[in-house]
Amino acid sequence: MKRREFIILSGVGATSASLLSACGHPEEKLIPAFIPDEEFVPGIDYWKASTCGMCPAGCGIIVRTREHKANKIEGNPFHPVNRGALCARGQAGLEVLYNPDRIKGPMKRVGERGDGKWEEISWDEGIKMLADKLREVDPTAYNDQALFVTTDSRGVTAHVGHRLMEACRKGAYVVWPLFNEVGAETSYSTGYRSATVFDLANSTYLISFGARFLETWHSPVMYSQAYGEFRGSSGKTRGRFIHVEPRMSMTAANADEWLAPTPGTEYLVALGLAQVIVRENLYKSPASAAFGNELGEYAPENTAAITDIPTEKFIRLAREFAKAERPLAIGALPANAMPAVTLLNTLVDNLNKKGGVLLPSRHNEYYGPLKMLAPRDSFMELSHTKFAEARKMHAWRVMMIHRFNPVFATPAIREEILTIPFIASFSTFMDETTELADLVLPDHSDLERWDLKSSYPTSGGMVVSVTQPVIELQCNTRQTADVLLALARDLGGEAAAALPYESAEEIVKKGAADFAAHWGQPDAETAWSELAERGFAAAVEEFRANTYATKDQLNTTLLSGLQLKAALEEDPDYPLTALIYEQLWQGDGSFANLPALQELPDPMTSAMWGAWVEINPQTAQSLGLKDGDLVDVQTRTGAVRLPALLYPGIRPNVVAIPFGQGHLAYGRYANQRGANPASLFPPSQSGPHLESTSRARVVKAAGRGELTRFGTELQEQMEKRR
Amino acid sequence: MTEERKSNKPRWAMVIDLDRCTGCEACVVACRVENNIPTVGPEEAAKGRSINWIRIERYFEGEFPDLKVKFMPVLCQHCEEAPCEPVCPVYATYHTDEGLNAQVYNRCVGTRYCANNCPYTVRFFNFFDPKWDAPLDKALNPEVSVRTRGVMEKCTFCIQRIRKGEEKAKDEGREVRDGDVVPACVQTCTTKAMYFGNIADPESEVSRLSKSNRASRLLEDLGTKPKVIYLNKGD
Amino acid sequence: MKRLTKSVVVVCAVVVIIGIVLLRASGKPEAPRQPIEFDHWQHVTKEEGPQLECTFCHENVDKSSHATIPNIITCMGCHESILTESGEVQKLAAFAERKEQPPWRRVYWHEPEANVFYTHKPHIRAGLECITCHGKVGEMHRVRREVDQTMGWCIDCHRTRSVSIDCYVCHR
Amino acid sequence: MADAHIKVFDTRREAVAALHELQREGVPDSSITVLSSEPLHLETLHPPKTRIAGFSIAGGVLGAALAVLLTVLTSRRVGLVTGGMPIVSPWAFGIVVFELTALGAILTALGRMILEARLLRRRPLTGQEDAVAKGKVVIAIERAE
Amino acid sequence: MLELEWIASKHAGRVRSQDARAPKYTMADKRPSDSKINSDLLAPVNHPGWGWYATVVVSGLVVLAAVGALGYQFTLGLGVWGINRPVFWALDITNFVFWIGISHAGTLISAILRVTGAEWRRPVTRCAEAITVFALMIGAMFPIIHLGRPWFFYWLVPYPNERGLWPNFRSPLAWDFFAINTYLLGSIIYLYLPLIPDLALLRDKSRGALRRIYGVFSLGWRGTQLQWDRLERAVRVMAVVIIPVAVSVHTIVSWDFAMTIRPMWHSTMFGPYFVAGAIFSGIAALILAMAIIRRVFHLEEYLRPIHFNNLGLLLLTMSLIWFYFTFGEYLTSWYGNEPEEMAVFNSKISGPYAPLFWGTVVCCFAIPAPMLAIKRFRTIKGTMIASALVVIGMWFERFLIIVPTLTHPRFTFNWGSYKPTWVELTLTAGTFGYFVLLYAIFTRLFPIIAVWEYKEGLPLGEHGEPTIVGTPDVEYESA
Repeated sequence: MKRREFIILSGVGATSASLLSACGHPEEKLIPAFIPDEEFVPGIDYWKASTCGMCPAGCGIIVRTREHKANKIEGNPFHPVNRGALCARGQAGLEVLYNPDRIKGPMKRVGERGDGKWEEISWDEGIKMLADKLREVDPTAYNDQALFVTTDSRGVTAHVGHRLMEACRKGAYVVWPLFNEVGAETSYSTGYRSATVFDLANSTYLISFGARFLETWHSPVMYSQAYGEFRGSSGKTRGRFIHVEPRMSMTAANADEWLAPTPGTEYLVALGLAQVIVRENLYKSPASAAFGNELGEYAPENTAAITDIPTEKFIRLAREFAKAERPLAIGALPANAMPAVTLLNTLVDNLNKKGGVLLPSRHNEYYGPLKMLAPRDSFMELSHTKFAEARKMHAWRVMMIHRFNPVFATPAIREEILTIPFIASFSTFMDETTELADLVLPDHSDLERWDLKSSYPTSGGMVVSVTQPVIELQCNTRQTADVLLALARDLGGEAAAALPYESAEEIVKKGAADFAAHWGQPDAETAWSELAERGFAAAVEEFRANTYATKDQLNTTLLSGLQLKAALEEDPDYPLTALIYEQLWQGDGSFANLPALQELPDPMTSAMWGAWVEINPQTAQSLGLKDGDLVDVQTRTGAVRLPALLYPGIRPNVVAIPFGQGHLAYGRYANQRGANPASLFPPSQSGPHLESTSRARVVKAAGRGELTRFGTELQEQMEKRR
Repeated sequence: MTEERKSNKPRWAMVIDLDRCTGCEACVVACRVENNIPTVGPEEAAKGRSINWIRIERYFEGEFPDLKVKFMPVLCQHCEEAPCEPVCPVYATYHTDEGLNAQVYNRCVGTRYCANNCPYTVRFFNFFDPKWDAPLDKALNPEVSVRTRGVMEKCTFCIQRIRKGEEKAKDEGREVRDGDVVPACVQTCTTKAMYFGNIADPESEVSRLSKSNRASRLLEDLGTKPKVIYLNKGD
Repeated sequence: MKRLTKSVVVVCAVVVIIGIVLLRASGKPEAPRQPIEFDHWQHVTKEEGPQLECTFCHENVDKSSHATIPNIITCMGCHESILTESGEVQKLAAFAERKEQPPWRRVYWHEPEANVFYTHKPHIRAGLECITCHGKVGEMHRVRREVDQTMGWCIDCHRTRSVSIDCYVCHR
Repeated sequence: MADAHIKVFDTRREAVAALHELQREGVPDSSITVLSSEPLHLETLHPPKTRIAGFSIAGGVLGAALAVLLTVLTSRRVGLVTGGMPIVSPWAFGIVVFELTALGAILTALGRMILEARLLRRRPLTGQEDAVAKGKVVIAIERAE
Repeated sequence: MLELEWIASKHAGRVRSQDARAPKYTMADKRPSDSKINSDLLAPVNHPGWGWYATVVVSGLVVLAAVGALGYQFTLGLGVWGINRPVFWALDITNFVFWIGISHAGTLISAILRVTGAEWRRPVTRCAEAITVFALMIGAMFPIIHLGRPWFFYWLVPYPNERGLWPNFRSPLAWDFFAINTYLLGSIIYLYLPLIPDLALLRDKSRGALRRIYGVFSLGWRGTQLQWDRLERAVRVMAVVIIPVAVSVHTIVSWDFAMTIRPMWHSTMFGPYFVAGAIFSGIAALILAMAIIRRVFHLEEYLRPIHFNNLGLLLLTMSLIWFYFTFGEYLTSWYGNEPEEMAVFNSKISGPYAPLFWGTVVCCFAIPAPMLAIKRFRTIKGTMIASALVVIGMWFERFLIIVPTLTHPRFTFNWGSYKPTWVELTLTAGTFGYFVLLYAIFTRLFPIIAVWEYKEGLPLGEHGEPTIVGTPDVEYESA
């Protein structure tokens, strides 16, 4: 079968001189991965363009293969998002493909849920099984009975998934937002899922409110490159960068000035700055004058005590910001706090200006009739509280989980999930949720599958990137979209009608054709071959005008729902504040099974192979803690036991825990490593969500924890400094 | 002793702009993947035996809240007067005509003397045989040796990529020019903070940058003449 | 007396050690038995034969690091029609039928622990004859390793042709 | 030594006395052999001049020469690539030269001593070893016929 | 008879002058009978006693354990040691330096004593030279053991090979190779030469196969005055040559460190510093060995307080010199106050290594120096205690020279720490076991006190009458 397939595929795509020179390897041809045997030359590298699936940013990659083995991933030098660069996560992509703990084929549960007894089954069997369960869904029932949960709101899966769920009545297509998606819709978003672009590269003064754009925010590689230019590109003055965050993240570490307010009061800092700007008439947009009153209460004099940022600092920064040539404010704050950031940008009037905030127009239209990007209304967004509530009203009978691991993200809802009679998992790995599944239909890895997605838009325009197989299948897996199509065929009726495709590949090609047509490239064939070979297609963006023209609008949309308060009310038993944060290296925990990332020293702490609690040396001293001591971090919701890590880059009386470790499954590299801080927080907060904060206390536990560092213990260095 | 050196050969050098480096460590992983660097696992890592040919050194200055951080990517500096070279009793580490500080794995007997004499601590030792859980070994780069136990290893400036670049130049019948050779770390750098090229060629980007007033080298006073040039933070 | 026996023992030990060393050196089979008795002589030298160039079959020698053993498709290109009745060719056909490559056995290679990264390309560019390193394969019936490709052998050639003997030329 | 006359003395004193007596009687030193279990340091019986010291110096010189050959010449001859770094460095090589010089001196001294002391020669022992071992002194006189 | 009397009396004067030469260190004025000396000094060889067997068994077991550990290490790799990055050297090199240091006991000391003609050396020299050879053998093992790929150790040897490769004589390790081998060879010869007459003695006192073997090694020694003369000359030449070699060996060992550019290694005075330390520890080891031998083999009459007293004084001197060097070394680091140096310095003075450091100072100076300075404590027991302390102290001193520097590279980010594993500890124990074992075997095969040298130092005391053997006619001739 493979050989034949090779030959068919080899027709697709031609070699490209341009990309050749880019790779800088003369004898290497950039061609589709599957080389027909008569063309295949051992000892020669073949490069294949695709898209990185390690985060939603959608960077373009080229994969080096030789003798039918992929041995390196590099950034696609022509891809507008990453222009050849690639982050640590993307570089480790091969360890997903070749991970020893991948699920080798479809399986069904034998024995009790979660006791890990499985029986290998055929694909037809598996699909049949799931189809039957879906048939059981009772159309007359009052509400949803089937549920398709994914983190993937775009691309083929979304397209097929939500259509299928629509078709089989009473089905819901659910997107569970990842860290990375959070804050993607700032309060600018106007109905469609259109992410805002921030023109970092050209701005000269940047204030970031907890937006870790160098690590995890939106499109880290794109913004990293922008940061590079922001710092010093020829003919531009070195930009100044202020970062506001209670814990010094890597992004904060690169700031010229780091402000560490009380956790949860970042927006007050923003408003304080705004107030100063208004009262000193430093604003640029005429409409801003009348803010005086609304902002009055947020005057730094009032907020300084809460935010713990000295007033004069407010005033200084406000002036610098307002007087800067091209100021820009970005933020990753809870939705109700984001307006504060927006306000700053509005005051300095940088909307759709060079080095300002760029609002792309509604680009879901670009997809033409295919609607590759599932429109917002066609699926519901679910967070952890919502899930619990929804569970109460919906009698869900079938749950399908794809590329998401809610049981790890929110251990608290494990029971809720267990009440669902039938769970089918499409996971590539045996994660905590899949362990509870009744049926496992493993998906391809990103280097084996077909997809067409919009990457995170760039200041240049929006980009559609193609994901295509770079290598033969490693296991007996099947792309979820294909499974769903098969499912539709099996169900027949509406479902079949709604999804008249053979395969994901076909959808991708059709989507590409539509996209091309939309941008005046009628010849689908050439359009596709270009796309397949370059790995992406770019569309020039036209940015729309400022949505916030008048003061009233601002008034209503922005300042409503803000009130002056500290983030968390005092709690005598729990004097400290605990917060969790996402690392670039562990993500939402789905990279904990990649040894390369496990052994990658965290740049701030240089710790690896585990989790830890970051404590300010002063706080540690007052608690009598030494670096590496085992401590219990307790909140009203739960407790975790981790080694303490004395970290000078965090507010006193605040402790921070990286998210992503503490798996209870998920393969040899991730399992039983560190602890999962999610349990510290009520379901409403925890999991891959905006960094949660909670009142906490730290109790010294017996013994010393396993705190492995690549670099020297910070303590020694601090001693040296003294 | 340098006057004996052949002039026509390139002198490979690297420039790292500390103002752009964010410490994102993409280079570290890129290097690991490109050069078949094994992950030693938690137990060995805890013993301080993990291998990173390039690493991000992080230094704190000051105390909360006025805390400053300095990131410094450190790899083999490929010193012109490398302290590690003369101490090797078997010429396993030596200077090539291209000014690279070579480490020949199958000549190395593992005295570890070179590592002790390296002021930058960029040399790594294989305490055990490396192992990759199948099928992770499929991702090994066929252009790079897998080092056995008992030998030293370190950054090679991606010698395999240098050779490829030179091959390309030969094929096109010309001298190697800027951009022909791009080590994995430089290729992936997310902020374009790293540059690589022939410092003997006055037109090359690296020699241009190496003349910048921000340019400095690590432990210059030791007289090791490193060929990795750092551009200090500007403002 | 005692000394005599002692010396005898020593001599024996030395002999054994040398023997082991030699055995390890010649660990590779001289002329491995191939799945199909392919006869180079017939293809290359024989007057009434096709008298093929080496590169006719080993086509990638100037592109790749490997000279590459020809794909069975190449073989069948001719043997679809030629000498179809010969037993060996029928073996070949059988392989082709099963869409398999014959499991040819290598005659020249470096052990991985030698860390050698040999590429044919530059040597072809330098205008080396195949026979310099592989012997008169064309005159052999079953290919036999004639040249003992030790490191010394490589280095001598590099020295005489004043090619760099930098370790990094071959080892990485 | 059929025609040797052998006397065994209990004490050195007697032996010494007897020896002098013999010398007085004009028995040539060359025909007198005095065996003892310890050096007697006889002022009268002078052994011929030794050249051990001289030889060991010569040996040292030889060792040095060899060392220079070994280090400098071979290193040049093998000519490994060092990218212009020195392959021969006098200071460092001097150390090797020094060691081999000493080695040469030691070995030649040993050899010369064995030679001059007429060791390693298959020759019938006088049969008085036990006496010597007991600490007695044996004086043997070879008849000068 | 009368004649002989007459001859004797006639030459009495000269004989008396020879008497005058007799030193006072040996056992008093009265000379014991040769048979007594022989039986005393050959006692260990003939009937060692149960203590000897016990020692052999115990030390043998320790050695076996070490061999096991070694096999484990060779099969799995150096990872079984505690070494890591940046501490690439630890106990392996510590033991190397320590044992090479111990090896300076014999050859150097006995050579110096010989050259200076110190009469009291006589019962001491062989103990010392034996120590040298064995300590050296043990020390020289480590450069091989500690290799990542020990089976390729011969690549350090310059031998023409097919690969056209050659060792790098610029490397201090290559210097080590030459220095240690020279010293080892020299020491063995230097031990062997004075052994020849005793071998002959053993030959004559033993029967059968043993006699033949001793015969072979005694090179047909007869004891002619010519042979005595040549032997003593050769030994003197050796002594002169071996002294600079011995000095060079430990200097080069120190250069393994001094040639690097590591803080607190890169020191010009490391050469003399190490040599002093070596002699220091060597003497201590010698005193210990002598004391034990004395007790075990009942050689009280031969190894007398005076020897321990003199060696004790030497030890005192070396202790002072060692302290002087150490002080100078650390003072310069401290005064220079370079951050990199201070990092290492502090870690020793006040940091994690402080206990070891101060322990070392106490063991090598604070206790021994005053103890040895006071005559009342310079007894056998006293010197023994001091020596034991010194040996321990010097081992830790070696450790302290190596590890703290390695744990503190120039960039603080790379600072490390070191904890030995059971393998390293077993190997270390093994070296001591091996030393004891070798030494015990040596005492079983050869007289540990040079019989002839001892006798040479005795006064020509008078006793017994001459018994005339041989053909009577000769008798009448001379009559």
